[in-house]
Amino acid sequence: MNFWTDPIKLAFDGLMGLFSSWGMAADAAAVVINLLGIVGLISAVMVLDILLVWVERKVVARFQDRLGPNRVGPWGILQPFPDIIKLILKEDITPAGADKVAFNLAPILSLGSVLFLWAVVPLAATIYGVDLNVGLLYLVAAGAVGTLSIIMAGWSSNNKYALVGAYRMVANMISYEIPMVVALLIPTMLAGTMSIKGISDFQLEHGLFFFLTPLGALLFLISAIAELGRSPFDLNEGESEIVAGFHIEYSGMKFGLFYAGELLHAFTFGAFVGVLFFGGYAFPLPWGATNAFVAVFNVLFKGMVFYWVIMWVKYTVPRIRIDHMLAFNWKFLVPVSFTLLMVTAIFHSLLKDTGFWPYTLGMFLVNLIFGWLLLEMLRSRGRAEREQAEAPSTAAQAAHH
Amino acid sequence: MGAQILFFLCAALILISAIMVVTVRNLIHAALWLIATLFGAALLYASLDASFIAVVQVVVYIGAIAIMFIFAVMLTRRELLIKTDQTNANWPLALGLSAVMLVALGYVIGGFGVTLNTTPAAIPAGVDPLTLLGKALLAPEAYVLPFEVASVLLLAAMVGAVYVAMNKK
Amino acid sequence: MLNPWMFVGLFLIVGLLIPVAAIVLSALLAPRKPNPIKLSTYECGMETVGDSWVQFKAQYYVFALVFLIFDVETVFLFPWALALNALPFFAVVEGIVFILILIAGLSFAWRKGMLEWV
Amino acid sequence: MIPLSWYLFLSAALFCIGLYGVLARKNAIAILLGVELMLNAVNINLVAFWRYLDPTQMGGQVFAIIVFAVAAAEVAVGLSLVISIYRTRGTVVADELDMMKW
Repeated sequence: MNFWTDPIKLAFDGLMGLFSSWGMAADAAAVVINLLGIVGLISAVMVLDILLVWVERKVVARFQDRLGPNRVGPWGILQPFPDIIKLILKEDITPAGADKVAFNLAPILSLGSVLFLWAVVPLAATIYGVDLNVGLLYLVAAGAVGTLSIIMAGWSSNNKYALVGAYRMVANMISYEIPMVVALLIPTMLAGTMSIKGISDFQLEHGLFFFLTPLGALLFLISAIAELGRSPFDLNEGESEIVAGFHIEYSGMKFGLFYAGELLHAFTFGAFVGVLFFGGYAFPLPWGATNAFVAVFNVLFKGMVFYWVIMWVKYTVPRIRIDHMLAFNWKFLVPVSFTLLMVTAIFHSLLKDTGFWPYTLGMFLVNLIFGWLLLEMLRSRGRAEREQAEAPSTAAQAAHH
Repeated sequence: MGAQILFFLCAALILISAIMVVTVRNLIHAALWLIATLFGAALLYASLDASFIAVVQVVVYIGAIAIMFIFAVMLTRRELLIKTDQTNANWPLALGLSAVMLVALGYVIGGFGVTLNTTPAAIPAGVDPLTLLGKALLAPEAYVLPFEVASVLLLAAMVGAVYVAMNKK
Repeated sequence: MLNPWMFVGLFLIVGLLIPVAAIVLSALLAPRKPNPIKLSTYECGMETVGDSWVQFKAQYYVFALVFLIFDVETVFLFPWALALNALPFFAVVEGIVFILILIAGLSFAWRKGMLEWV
Repeated sequence: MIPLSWYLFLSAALFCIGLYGVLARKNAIAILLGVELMLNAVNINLVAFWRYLDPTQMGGQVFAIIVFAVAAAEVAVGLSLVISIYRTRGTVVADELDMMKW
């Protein structure tokens, strides 16, 4: 048992020895140690979350050609701490006519639903909360709790803007849940397991899933962005129409919880893209397979990369209208995702026994052809629509002359 | 001992929130209490090693069905503004009937006596119920027909529901 | 080791307690001076008219309905995807039949104009 | 350990609470909430029997899954009916829907 490969086991054994020397029963000691581990993991995630506030502000500033926070500490990295102190010290206002219990429960569930996800993230071969055999569905279930928290927040605020914002957000989240679940079905099928750690380990031997299903990875990323309610899918906070959306009535720490939850959610989905499609903890640095610390670095690094991609999209693309948002999902992403699932299932079953290279290349090629056909279809469809739209006007012009 | 405490906590959560579902006046609150009931049931399934059923309970019931209920309550909001009783005139009769039903069911279950197992059956080593479930759902000699029929049922439900909900006079 | 679901249960409890702790801390430290204007609903400085139970578009409900059906069906596909490697090619066909029935439902909804935001 | 009969008692109690909700509630949506409780009681039974009798026979879980599908279908159709009735009659009180008396 080596410190570099399995520090958790070492700590566990050390604490176990300590507790049993105090005369604690083995079962109780195991529960206490696990509890300590959970508190440690969640605290680490919350510290990461605080850092993300700074990252987000700094990156958006660069996108918009500003400097961003630069006063508190080097590069303004300590800026989140005064922010937190401010949030804690701010008066917390519960509007008159609000449904108190639901109003207070909503931000708790909102941040909680994101924290729950970290129970199943495999940070290293030996560092993970729990290896659930239904890990991917657990991810979807935590998302369901998040949806619930939003509708609770919108309804309990007793504010029309909040309610409309919540409806939009919920319509968005539930719609894009379908392509996301289908995108999750593809790694399940390829690896033959729903356990996230199992999928991570599987890629160690059989190559990155990105090469087997690049379109699946793209699909997951798009639906994750939509699920997060980030631009271009941020209809819940149209400043000109419904002000801040479902959390308009929240102030102080409760608003802070929604905000922290949103940032952490984005990073967590970034980490999931890395874990599910980009080789988990053993890529890009291959020592991650044996060295737990490198593995954690790998996971967080990929999480940051995809978090950056999500931010890049957010600060580049304008907001789309709700009918476009729903049409894009139901008329494009859902049919495409199901077709992709069927194609992947057929070719996976046909090719899986042909050896590593034919299988990988075949799957990649199938995805390329599928993507090309899709683009061609879109192009011809777009051309047809454009011609239809332009035809009457040219006719009218001809009549005019 | 720990398992029993867990069971009683789950049972208390399920039953208390179920009673709230059928008695509380505000229907949104009733839907939220329903979510608590369903979550308690999910905990129970997890404690019974039925992982898949437990997560599906959360995904389907809390993530979809409860949301549908909340949407439907909001659509028919006028009823919510009525501050009168939410129970109809027959409620004592309903209460009596339910109580009789409970006693009868309790009598029947108590009558089973020793024929019921007192401990869960052992899951053989190396057997993953999840994989078994997948195989059972797809094996022609097992449940492939119910699996496909469920799909047709849902299709029919969607067609019917859409037809009813969309009909514009 | 602990039963995985016991671990998840502990995780859920701790994961909820941390936001609760943040709110409690804020409640202890923050000032509290409510007045009627401060507690009024924020609607861009306008007087709030009526309650917030505005009748919303039935279209939200229709999308929720389509979502409900699709959610249930896609969740059922998980056991299929899971067991696919251990089963003959026939299982793939069964799954595809299932998905095609699903797509038939989607195209029906599309044809009926349910997926339009009117 | 927990005997199987405890689960059965729990599910019976849940079923009866749901039954009360179905019989006593005025609002059609509340009646559907009661039906959900009853369906859940059934599921608790199915899963408990699966676990206590033979976990290698997946019948219990498969039936539970079918119950999920039925519950979803019931909610979809039931709530659509309620909303349709609300649109035409302006009420969701089940007692007032007495047009088909004869």
